[in-house]
Amino acid sequence: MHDLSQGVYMSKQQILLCNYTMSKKVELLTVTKNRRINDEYVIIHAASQDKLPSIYPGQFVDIKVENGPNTFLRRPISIHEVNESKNEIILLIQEVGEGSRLIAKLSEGDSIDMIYPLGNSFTIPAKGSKALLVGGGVGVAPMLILGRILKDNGVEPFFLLGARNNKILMELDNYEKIAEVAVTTEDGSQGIKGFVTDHPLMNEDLNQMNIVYTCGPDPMMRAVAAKAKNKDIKCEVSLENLMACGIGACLCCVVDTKEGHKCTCTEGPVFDIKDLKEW
Amino acid sequence: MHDLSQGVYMSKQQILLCNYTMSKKVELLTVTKNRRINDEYVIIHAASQDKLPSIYPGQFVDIKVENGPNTFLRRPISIHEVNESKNEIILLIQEVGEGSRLIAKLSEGDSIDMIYPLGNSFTIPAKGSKALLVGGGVGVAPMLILGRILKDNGVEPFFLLGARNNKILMELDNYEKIAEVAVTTEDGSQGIKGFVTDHPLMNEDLNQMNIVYTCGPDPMMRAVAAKAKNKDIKCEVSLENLMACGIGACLCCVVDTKEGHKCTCTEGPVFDIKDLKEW
Amino acid sequence: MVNLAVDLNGLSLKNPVMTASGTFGFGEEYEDFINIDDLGGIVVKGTTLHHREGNPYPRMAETPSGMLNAVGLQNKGVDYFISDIYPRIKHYNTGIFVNVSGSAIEDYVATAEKINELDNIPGIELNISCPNVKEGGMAFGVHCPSAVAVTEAVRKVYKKHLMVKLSPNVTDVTEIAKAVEGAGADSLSLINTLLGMAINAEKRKPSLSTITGGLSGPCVKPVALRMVWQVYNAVKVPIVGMGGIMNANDAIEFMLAGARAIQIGTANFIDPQVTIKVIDGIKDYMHRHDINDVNDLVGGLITE
Amino acid sequence: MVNLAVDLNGLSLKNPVMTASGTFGFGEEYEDFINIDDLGGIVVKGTTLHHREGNPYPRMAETPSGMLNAVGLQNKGVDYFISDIYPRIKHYNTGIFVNVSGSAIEDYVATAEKINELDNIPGIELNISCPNVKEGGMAFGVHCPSAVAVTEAVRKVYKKHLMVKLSPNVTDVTEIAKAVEGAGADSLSLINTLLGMAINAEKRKPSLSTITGGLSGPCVKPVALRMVWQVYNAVKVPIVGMGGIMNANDAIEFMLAGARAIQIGTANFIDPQVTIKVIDGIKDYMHRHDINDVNDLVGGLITE
Ligand SMILES: Cc1cc2nc3c(=O)[nH]c(=O)nc-3n(C[C@H](O)[C@H](O)[C@H](O)COP(=O)(O)OP(=O)(O)OC[C@H]3O[C@@H](n4cnc5c(N)ncnc54)[C@H](O)[C@@H]3O)c2cc1C
Ligand SMILES: Cc1cc2nc3c(=O)[nH]c(=O)nc-3n(C[C@H](O)[C@H](O)[C@H](O)COP(=O)(O)OP(=O)(O)OC[C@H]3O[C@@H](n4cnc5c(N)ncnc54)[C@H](O)[C@@H]3O)c2cc1C
Ligand SMILES: Cc1cc2nc3c(=O)[nH]c(=O)nc-3n(C[C@H](O)[C@H](O)[C@H](O)COP(=O)(O)O)c2cc1C
Ligand SMILES: Cc1cc2nc3c(=O)[nH]c(=O)nc-3n(C[C@H](O)[C@H](O)[C@H](O)COP(=O)(O)O)c2cc1C
Ligand code: FES
Ligand code: FES
Repeated sequence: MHDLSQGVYMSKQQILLCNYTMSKKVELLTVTKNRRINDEYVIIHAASQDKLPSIYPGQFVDIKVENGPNTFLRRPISIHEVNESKNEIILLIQEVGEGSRLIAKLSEGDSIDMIYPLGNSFTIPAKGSKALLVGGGVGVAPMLILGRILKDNGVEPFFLLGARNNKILMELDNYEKIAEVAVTTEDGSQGIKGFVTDHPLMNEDLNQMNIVYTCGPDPMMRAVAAKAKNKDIKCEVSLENLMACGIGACLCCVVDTKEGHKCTCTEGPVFDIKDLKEW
Repeated sequence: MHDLSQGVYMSKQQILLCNYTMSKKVELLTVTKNRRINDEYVIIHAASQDKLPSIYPGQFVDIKVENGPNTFLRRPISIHEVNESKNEIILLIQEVGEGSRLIAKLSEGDSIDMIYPLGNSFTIPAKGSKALLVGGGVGVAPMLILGRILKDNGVEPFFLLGARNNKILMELDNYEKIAEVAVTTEDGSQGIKGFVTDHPLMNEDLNQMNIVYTCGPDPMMRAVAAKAKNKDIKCEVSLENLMACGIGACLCCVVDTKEGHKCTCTEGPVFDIKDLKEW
Repeated sequence: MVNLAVDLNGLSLKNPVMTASGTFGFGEEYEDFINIDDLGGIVVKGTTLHHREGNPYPRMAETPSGMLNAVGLQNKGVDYFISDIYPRIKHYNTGIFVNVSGSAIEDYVATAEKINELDNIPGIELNISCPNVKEGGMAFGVHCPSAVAVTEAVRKVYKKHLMVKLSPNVTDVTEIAKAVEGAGADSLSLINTLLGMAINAEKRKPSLSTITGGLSGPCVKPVALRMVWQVYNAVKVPIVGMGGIMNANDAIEFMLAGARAIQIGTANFIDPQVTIKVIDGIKDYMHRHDINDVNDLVGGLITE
Repeated sequence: MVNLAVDLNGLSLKNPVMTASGTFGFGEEYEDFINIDDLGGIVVKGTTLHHREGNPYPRMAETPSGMLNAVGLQNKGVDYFISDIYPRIKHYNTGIFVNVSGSAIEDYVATAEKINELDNIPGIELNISCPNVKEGGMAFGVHCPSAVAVTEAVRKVYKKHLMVKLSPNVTDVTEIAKAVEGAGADSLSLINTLLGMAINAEKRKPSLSTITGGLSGPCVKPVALRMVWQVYNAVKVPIVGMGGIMNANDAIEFMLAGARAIQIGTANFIDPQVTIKVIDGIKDYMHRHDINDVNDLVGGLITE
C-alpha cells in the first residue's frame, strides 16, 4: 500500500521529484499468466525476479517486442495493477497491430523485456475526497491501480468505463471490488447507451466530484476534460503520445503545455488539463 | 519413382529443358514433423495440400522465415527427401543463424512458406554405373534423395559422409538402407579420422567410380573435385551461392563458368566441374 | 467499378502497378506465379548496347529490412534482346518498358534507337542512376549537365515514351528532376538504389566483390517517399515511384506523395505474387475510402 | 590486457564507444542503466545559442528497421546548458562533447565561444547536418562553401577539439569532408540522419508534423558504412562513425571501414545498456581475433 496521501494534492513538483529519485531498470521478466478476456484484450502477468520498486498509478512499462520484423521500437503499456507479494506487474493489452499482437501471444514461461517503472503518476487528493475515474477502451488500464490506491488512501473512487459494445467491455469484477462501476456502451448492449460523457456521472452527478481522472481515446478525453473544466473540477488526463525512448532522452513524445513542450514519458503521461495548451 | 535413367547421362540441355517446363509454385505447406537429430541439426517434414510436383535430386526450396527481424530474404534449403504418398518434402536444417534457427523451431501444425521446386538436378548415369556421393556437414542433405533415385535407376551408390565429430554426424540408418555408408570425422570419433578426401574411397577405391557427386563446404568440394579431376572421373558439385530471388530473376547467385556467368538457382545448383572456371 | 487505369503523359497503363528493372527478369521468370497480363507494366532487365558479364560474385548481401546488390548490369546486349527475348515476350498484354543503360552517351543513343523499332515496346526507362558499374549510369544521373546531355541525346532518336530513372544519391533530387524534364523526359521514375556497403566483420572483408552496391527494399522507403514528394512538387510530368514497396499500403503512400504509377522491385523476391496482391489491395483501399478513380490518389496527401 | 583507448587527433578516449547527440539526453537519463564513466565519450543534445521549442508533435514515426524524427533541436539554449546542466554532468569521467547547432554562422560562433570556456568539455561536435529545422544546419552541410565558412568561423574562436558532423544527404560526401578538413576540423563524425518521410495512408496525412524528418537506425547502416569508407579514403583526420549501430559487430564494421571511434544513437532507445554491451563485444572480438590494440581495427578492411 502506498501512502501517497498527505491530506493535500501532491504538487507536480513533488511527483517529479519522487520520480527523479526513483530508479528505472531494464529487465527480462517472466510471463506467469496470460488470460484472454475477449476478442481484443488479454491480461498478462509478468514477474520480476527481484522485489518490485515502488510503482505509482499512471506509470507505464516499455516493452521490447521480440521477433517482430516491424516492431523496431519498444511499446509503452500502462501498468494495470501490481501484485506486490508475487512481484508481478499486470498489463492489459489491446491487440491493435503487430507489436501488441505479439505481446498478446506470449505464454507462461516466456520472457518479456521491459524498462520500468516509467512516467509520473496521478495525484492523490486529500482523504475523504470523491474521485471519478473515466476510462475508455484500453484507457481503463491505469484506472484499476489508481482506484485501488485512491481507496487505500481514503479517497472514494467511482469508475465510469466506456466501450463500443459489451463484447469488448472489460470484466468488471476487479473494479467492483474497489468501488461502484458505471458503464456506457455505444450500442447500448450494456449500461447506458452512448459515450461516457452521456452518463449522469459526467453530468448532474459531476458536481460531487473533487477530481476527475481520464484515460482513453483523445476525443473522449477531450470531451471529459471539457465537462470537468466547465464545472471547474480538477481533471487529470493520461496521454498516449508516440514514444521512442520512454525515458526523456529523445524528446519525441512532447505535448504542448503552457510552459512549452513537455515530455509525456517523464513529465507525463499524466497531466493536469489546466497545464495543457488547447485543452 | 523417377525414371531418369535413359542408360546414358542426361545432357545439361535435357535437364534445363525439363526444368524449364516444370512449373514452380509458392505455397504455404504445413509442418507435420520436426525431429532434432543432434545439437546442430533438425529434420523437418512439410506437407503440401496438393500432389507434389516431380522433384529431382539436387533441387531445393526457398523458405520465407516468418517473424525474423533480420531475415528479410528467403532461405534456400535443399530437398533432403520426399514422401510422395504423404506429399511431404523433407528438409535437413543446420542451425547457423537467425533464419535457420527460426525454421528449426517450427513445430507440427505451423505453416511454412516455400517456393519450390527450384534448380536443376544431378545427372543420372547409365544403369550399372557406380557413383560416389560425398557429403560434408549439412551438404549431406541432397545426397539422401540422390542415393535413393540412383539406386531406383539401377546405379550403385556409395555414401561417404564427413563431419567434425560424431556428435554432429547424421543418423546413418536412412543412408544405410540405400547403400554402404563410409564415414570420416575430423577428430576420429567415428569412422576414419580426417577429411573425406583422406578416405580410401577418395583414393585407392576412387578408380571404380563412374561419377562423383559432392555437396558441402567449399574447400571440401574443391578437394573432392580435384581428386576426381585428377583421375578423370566425372564430378558434379552442388553450390550454395547467396541467393536473393531463387528463380533466375535477380542474377545475384552467379558462378563463373567457361560460358560466362550462370545462375546457381536455375542453371544450378548442380554443376559439372568441367564447366566451372577455376575448379 | 473503380477505375485503375492511369495515364503516363499519353501512355495508358491498365493499372498503376509495374515491376522494377532488374528484379523481374523479362517477366517470364514470374509466369509460374502470376499472369503477367494483369500488371500495369513491366520494366525488363537493364539492357546495354553490348553484352556485359556484370560484376564478380558475391553480388548480394542481406541488410536490415533490405539488400545490397552489385549485379552490374549483366545482360546479353540489345541485339540479343531484340532477336531472342523480344519475340518471346512481345505478346504480353501489359506496358513493356526496356531499361536502357550505358557507359557513354552514344551507347545509350544506339540502344534506344534499336528499341524504338520494336512495335510492342511503348517506352524505355533511361537508367542514368545505376550505382553498380564504374563507368555506367550513376555518374550521369548525379549531375545536371550530364543528365541533361544524355536525356536530350536519347530524346532526339527515341520517339515513344521516354521515362528517366533518377538516382537518390544526390544533394537535391529536384534539381536533376527539373533538368531532365526540361531535356524532354515524358515521365520520371525514382528511386534507383542508394549506394551502400556491407562488411563481414569476422572475415574483415566487404560482403560484395565491388565493395559498394545498391541498397533496396523497405529500408529505403522513407527516403524514396520523400524524394517522390519533393519531385512531385517540382515538376509537371508524371512520376513513377518506387523504393521498398512491399504491399498495397506502401503503394498508396507513394501515390499520395505524388506517384502516378509505382514499381515493385525487391518485394518480388520475397513474394513472387506481391504485384497482384498490391493491385487487389489498392482496389480494396479505394472501396473502403469511396474512391472511384485511382488517379484521385495521386498527390492526395493532406498537408493543411 | 587489450588496449581500447583511441586517440582523436590528440584527444584521448578510454574506448571508441560514444553516444550520438539527441539520443542520449545529457547522459543523466541513462544513469539508472549504465555507468556513464564506462563510455569513451558522450555527445549531448543539440545546443543552440537561444532557447528553441522544436517542432510540433508528432515528431516520430517508426519505419522498417528504423525511425524518423523531427525533434527540431528543442533545447533551452547554451546559457541554460552552462548554468544548469554543465554543473550536473561535468563530473563524468568520459569525453563530453556538446553538439552545437545554429541557423546563422554568428550563432554557431557565439555558442562555441561560450562552450570553449567550460573546463570539462574537451570538444564540440559541429552539427552542420540537422535536416529537421528549416534554417538550421543541413543547409550548411550540403554545400562546400557554407560548410567551410561555418567551420572556419568556429575554428577561429574554438580552441579545443573541433569535430564536424557531416550530412549524408549529399552527392559526394568526400568533397564536403575534404573541404571541412581543410577548414580546420580536428575530426569528422558521420552520418547524421538521412532525410526521409512517412505517410499514414489511412489518414492520408504525413506522419510527422514537418512532413519530412531524419531517418536513423539499422536501415541506414549500409549507407553510413559506405560513407565512412569513402571519407576514410579521402581525408587524414580521424573519423567517428555512426548510423544504425546496434551491437559490437556493427561497431567493428564501422571501425574496419575506417572509423577510429563510433557513436551509438537510436539503439539506446531499444536497449539503454547497449553501449556497455558494445564495449564488451569489442573486447570479445579482439580476444577471438588476437588483436591487442583496438586501433588495429581502424581501416582494417581487407580489399585485396
Ligand atoms: C503511456 C502509454 C500507455 C499505454 N498503455 C497501453 C495499455 O495499457 N494497453 C495497450 O494495449 N496499449 C497501451 N498503449 C498504446 C500502445 O503503446 C500501442 O497500442 C502500441 O504501441 C501499438 O503497437 P502495435 O505494434 O500493436 O501497433 P502498430 O501497428 O505500431 O500501430 C497500431 C496503432 O497504434 C498506434 N501506436 C503505435 N505505436 C505507438 C506508441 N509507441 N504509442 C502510442 N500509440 C502507438 C499507431 O499510431 C496505430 O494507430 C499505451 C501507450 C502509451 C504512450
Ligand atoms: C541451394 C542451396 C541449398 C541449401 N541447402 C541447405 C540445407 O539443405 N540445409 C541447410 O541447413 N542449409 C542449406 N543451405 C544454406 C542455407 O541457405 C543457409 O545456411 C541459410 O540461408 C542461413 O540463414 P540464417 O539466417 O540461418 O543465417 P545467416 O545469419 O543469414 O547467415 C549465417 C551463415 O549462412 C550464410 N548464408 C546466409 N544466407 C545464405 C544464403 N541465402 N545462401 C547460402 N548461405 C547463406 C551466411 O553467409 C553466413 O555465413 C543451402 C543453400 C543453398 C544456396
Ligand atoms: C538485384 C537488383 C537488380 C537491379 N537492376 C537494375 C537495373 O538493371 N536497372 C535499374 O534501373 N534498376 C535496377 N535495380 C533497381 C530497382 O529497379 C529499383 O529501382 C530499386 O531496387 C528500388 O526499388 P525496390 O526497393 O522496390 O527494390 C535493381 C535492383 C535490384 C535489387
Ligand atoms: C531522436 C533523435 C534526435 C537527434 N538529434 C540530433 C541532434 O540534436 N544533433 C545531431 O547532430 N544529431 C541528432 N540526431 C542524429 C544522431 O545523432 C545520429 O547521427 C543518427 O541518429 C544516426 O545514428 P543512429 O542510427 O545510431 O541513431 C538525432 C537522432 C535521433 C534519432
Ligand atoms: S519518448 Fe523519448 S523523450 Fe519521451
Ligand atoms: S537468386 Fe536470383 S537469379 Fe539466382
